[in-house]
Amino acid sequence: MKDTTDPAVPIIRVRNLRRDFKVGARGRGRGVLRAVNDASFDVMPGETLGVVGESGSGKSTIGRMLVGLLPASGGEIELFGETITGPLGKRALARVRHRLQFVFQDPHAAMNPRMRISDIIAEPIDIQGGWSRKARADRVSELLDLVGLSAQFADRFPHEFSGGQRQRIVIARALALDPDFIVCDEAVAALDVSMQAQVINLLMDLQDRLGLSYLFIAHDLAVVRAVSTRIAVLYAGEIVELSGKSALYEDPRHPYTQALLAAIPRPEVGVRKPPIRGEVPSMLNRPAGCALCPRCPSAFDRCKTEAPALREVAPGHSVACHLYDGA
Amino acid sequence: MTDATVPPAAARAPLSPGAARRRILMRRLWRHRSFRLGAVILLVIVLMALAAPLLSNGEPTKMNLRARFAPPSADFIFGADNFGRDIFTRVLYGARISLWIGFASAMLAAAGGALVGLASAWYRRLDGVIMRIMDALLAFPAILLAIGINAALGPQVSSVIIALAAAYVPRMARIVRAAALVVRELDYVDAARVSGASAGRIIFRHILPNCLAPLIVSLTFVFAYAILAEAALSFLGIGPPPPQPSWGNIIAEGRDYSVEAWWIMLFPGLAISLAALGTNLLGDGLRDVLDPRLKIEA
Amino acid sequence: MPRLIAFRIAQAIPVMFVVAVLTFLLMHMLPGDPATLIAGDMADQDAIAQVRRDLGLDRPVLAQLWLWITNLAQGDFGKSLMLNQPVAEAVWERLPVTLSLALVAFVITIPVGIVLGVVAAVWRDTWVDSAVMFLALIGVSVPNFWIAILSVILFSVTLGWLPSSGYVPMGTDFWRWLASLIQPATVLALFQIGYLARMTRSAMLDVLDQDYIRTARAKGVSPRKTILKHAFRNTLMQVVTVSGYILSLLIGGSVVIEQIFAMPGIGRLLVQAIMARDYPVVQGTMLMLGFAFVFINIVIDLIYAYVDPRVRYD
Amino acid sequence: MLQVENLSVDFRVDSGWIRSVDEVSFALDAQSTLGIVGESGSGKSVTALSILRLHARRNTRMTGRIVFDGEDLLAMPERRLHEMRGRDIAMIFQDPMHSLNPVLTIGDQIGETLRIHQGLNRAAAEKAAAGLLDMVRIPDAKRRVTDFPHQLSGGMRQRVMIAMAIACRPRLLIADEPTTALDVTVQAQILDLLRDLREEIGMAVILISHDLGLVAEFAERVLVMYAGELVEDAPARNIFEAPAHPYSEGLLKAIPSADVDMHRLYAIPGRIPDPGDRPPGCNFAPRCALAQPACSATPPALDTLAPGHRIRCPVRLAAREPAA
Repeated sequence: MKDTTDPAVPIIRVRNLRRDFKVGARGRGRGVLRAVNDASFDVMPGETLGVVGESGSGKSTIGRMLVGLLPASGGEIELFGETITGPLGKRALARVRHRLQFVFQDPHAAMNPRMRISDIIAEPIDIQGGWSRKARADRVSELLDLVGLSAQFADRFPHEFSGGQRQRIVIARALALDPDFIVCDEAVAALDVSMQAQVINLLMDLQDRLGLSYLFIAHDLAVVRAVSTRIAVLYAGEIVELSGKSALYEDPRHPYTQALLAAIPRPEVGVRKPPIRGEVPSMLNRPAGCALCPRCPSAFDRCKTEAPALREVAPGHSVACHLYDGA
Repeated sequence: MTDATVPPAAARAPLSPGAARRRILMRRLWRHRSFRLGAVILLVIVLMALAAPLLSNGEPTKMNLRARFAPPSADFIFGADNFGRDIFTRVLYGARISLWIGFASAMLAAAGGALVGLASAWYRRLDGVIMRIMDALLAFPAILLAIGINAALGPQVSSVIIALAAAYVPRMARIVRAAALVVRELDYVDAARVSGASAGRIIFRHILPNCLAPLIVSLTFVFAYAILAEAALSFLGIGPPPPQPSWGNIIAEGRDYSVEAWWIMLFPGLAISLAALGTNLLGDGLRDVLDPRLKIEA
Repeated sequence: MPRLIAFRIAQAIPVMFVVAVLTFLLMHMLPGDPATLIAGDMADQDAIAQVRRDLGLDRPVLAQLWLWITNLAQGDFGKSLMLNQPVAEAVWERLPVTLSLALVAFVITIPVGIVLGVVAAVWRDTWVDSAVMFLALIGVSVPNFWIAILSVILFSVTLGWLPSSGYVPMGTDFWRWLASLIQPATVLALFQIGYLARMTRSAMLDVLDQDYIRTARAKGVSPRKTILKHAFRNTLMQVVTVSGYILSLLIGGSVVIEQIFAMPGIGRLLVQAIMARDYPVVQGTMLMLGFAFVFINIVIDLIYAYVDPRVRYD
Repeated sequence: MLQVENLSVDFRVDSGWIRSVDEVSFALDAQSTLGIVGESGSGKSVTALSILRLHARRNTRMTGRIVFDGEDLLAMPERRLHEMRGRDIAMIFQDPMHSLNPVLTIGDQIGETLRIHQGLNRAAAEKAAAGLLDMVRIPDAKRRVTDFPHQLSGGMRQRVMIAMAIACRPRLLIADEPTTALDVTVQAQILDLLRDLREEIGMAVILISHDLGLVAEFAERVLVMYAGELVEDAPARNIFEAPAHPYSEGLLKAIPSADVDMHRLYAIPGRIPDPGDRPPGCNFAPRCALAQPACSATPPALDTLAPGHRIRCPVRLAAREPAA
């Protein structure tokens, strides 16, 4: 199947993706929270699309919808040519499931504490079925080796490993069926700096060796810069800027992206710009205009009433902001 | 990439990891004072119940009119009752019935509660209906529900077991459901879902094994409650029918003579207390070691 | 708040319905034919058939269920066979006895249980903790009917301090009412005191482990005030949630205690009815008690919503 | 003003005692800022909590001296310590959600500090609380005093924690990972606020964080901790421009940057040793590129590299000696 992948055709196509959550305790008013609104993007073979945003930006929700952990409320997701949203989505997902995987944030919660490492890594194999014992055991050793762990760990239990080692095991499990696309949801956020670098390097090595594509979700802009080819910046459930890596960091257009970059603590001593004010609003009562408007230093009248659409301002660089409407 | 060193914790354990894990757990349990005391008490009671024919005269229902109301002595160490039956023998044989009822109803309640709780936690659509039914059952104090069910089924050992089990199913179900709701949100369940695992695999391989700690802890507490409840039911005359001895009905029979022949009711009462005490101690130890966050509730 | 009350009541209706159906089903699992029982040993076939028709037992189960529910909706809980009296009336007459007993026990349980639990938690791992927890353990391990008998032998028979049986209505004489209740209520409370003390201790230890306790210490709040103000209030929150369960256990336990102290309450009625196979009374009593607990739980929920700011505001 | 001398902290575990902080010494001048950096298990938070003796008394053993204004905090009777906590030394924590009491209003919680230390009555304390909320830039402060913690956002809660801490204008504020649970933009706001308040009140601040960039931006001096030990103590500028300890150096290189493209990150090999299983010599030796046989044999001492710059690395110390 892998051979059929055309480098110019996206393996993932997302169009107008939307996700609503019902919120509110029972016996009180219920509201609808739009966690993801009108998101559209592609992922090309072999690339890493970084998705950055603060808490509540909807970044994890997108990742979960892509692998079928959450149903979409609207819009379309196409994986390897199969549309997994809509009435026939379940069947379609079953056909491409072996080509998708997910790596979680918390390596402590990502493994069943009562299972051996070999059974954890081989779980996708066991679910798929049809493997001989020998083939299964060989594959487990091969996978452990691939992520830089000794094959003698196979019989151990998760609690015997450190955070960095656990994350390697989680990655090994994700690779079990030789997928083409992996969603990494804050995959290094829970790790210490020295472990974080090891795991990032591992992910990038694996990408080079196996031709993987990643959707790399993170809140840390520096980490995203290190791993991504292209980057989508999310704010309040919407993609506000989507561009190639260098353009985004060297020439950020959206006021929110600019604020995020300015907020990163840096050792340089000197006068800093005052940080952007306010916090991410509750998406329960989404304002009519641009979601950033109440916090935005450049907001003008139109921002209050009209939500900006994502449009291309330079080749491969799109921004959702009224400042660039003239351009 | 040179992370491939053997972790020190494992390096020190010469056994296979699974066995080592169990051994560590057992060692921690055994170091727990209450667990140790409770285990010893229960073990002694169970062994005595099993060895009843060897330790006593072996005839719990044999009457001996000459020995009526015999006080505790060398011949009758716990005394004799109004029919001259040996109380010691009756208490030992009563232990068999009382412990069996407690054990069987606790196990049944745990199994039923686990199934209901897991179903409720996994199939969210069923949750509302199941939990309303459980709420309705919980509306009755366990002893009342047991009385009602037992009244309906008639006075036999099996109906006491069913009645007590049914009375504790909703409580067990709530505990399992609460634990399962936490586990189902964990990443390893999502990992299994991403790989296309069936509901059965997720529930029985991932969720159930990780809900066992609260289940086992509440199982012990329910065992203690069930022993007490069985005694209360027997005392009210709706337990296992006489002349078969159970701890509760020995007390009930001795009640009329409680002032003159106090020994009839004193010793079975002590036996109940000791059995419940042992179980509760055991449960406290299990809770502290297996599931320290669990509140005492069952 | 009014919205919450309305919601909780609305939520209780299906539960009450299920309670009604359950009690109905319970009585339909009965071995033997109620009609034969009711008509008596001497009755001939015609008489039995007549009874069956009268009770509607010849109709399909669903029709009977419907009849049972519609009767209930009109406040008709059926008629007692042994007392020749409507069930609702029989229960109503005996309610004050059971309620008095359970409430006095409740009033004893709550403060004693909480204080013991807090004391044990504060002096954690000292001899105070061990002693209190040992007492609590005894409380949850000793059968209360057995303690009741021992207590009667000691306080009533030997010392003659308290009446050994009977119940004096509050209206007759408050002090004699209290004297008649103090022994049974205390015995009844023992188990719950042990339960509550154990529960309070673990809740308190849990709270003392929380970050906000560390915050309080960091700003110089004295240990006494940390416990009384910061820890105790949060512990109380958890205690409120089990208080309904405790009241329910107390009412359940009163069935047994009423037997021993010969108190004419609902529990005694229930046991008598079971012995006499007076099924309408068994059914009706169970049902009314079930409804009572649904009601208690609503009240507890509302109290909880009132004391916990996280629920009170939104 | 603050002098920590040979502070060691041990915790009781199943199998005995485990050393969490090992012979840490440092000093802090009035009105200065100090950062403590380290990965998890480095002992940085434990050190911070030791200053106010906030560990659970059972299962903890502390030795050494912590001298504040001439008094040893570790030897002080509890009662005297209560007077100092919140008045002279205040502390804020990582998780503002759980660090505030859920059942008390924020006005009550802030006012409590003033009621304890300045004897204000309830009404006056509440009023002062509103002023403090204003000071930490919470809009509409007067109305907010009656709110409960759950009604506030994460950033607002941390502001409340800060208001509580500065209520008595302490001379030292200890901030333990104060922004770790917050978003980047909110983190920047909180740091800004801390900086301004520090100047306004003239207090010294100890900032504990795993984020080197954050500490460097905020603090004048930085302590780097590894496996319970202090490995480097230097002015912030030195740590960034010329880190001397191999661990500090590796840590700095391992952090990805948002300002340049890197294809591969530098990764320190291996992992942090378990506290119960530390190597006999230098804790970092098994992971260190510079390690020599002597490093694994004897634990190195902390020594002066240059004025105001101490490191625990004999290799680097030896290399620099001729120059000095």
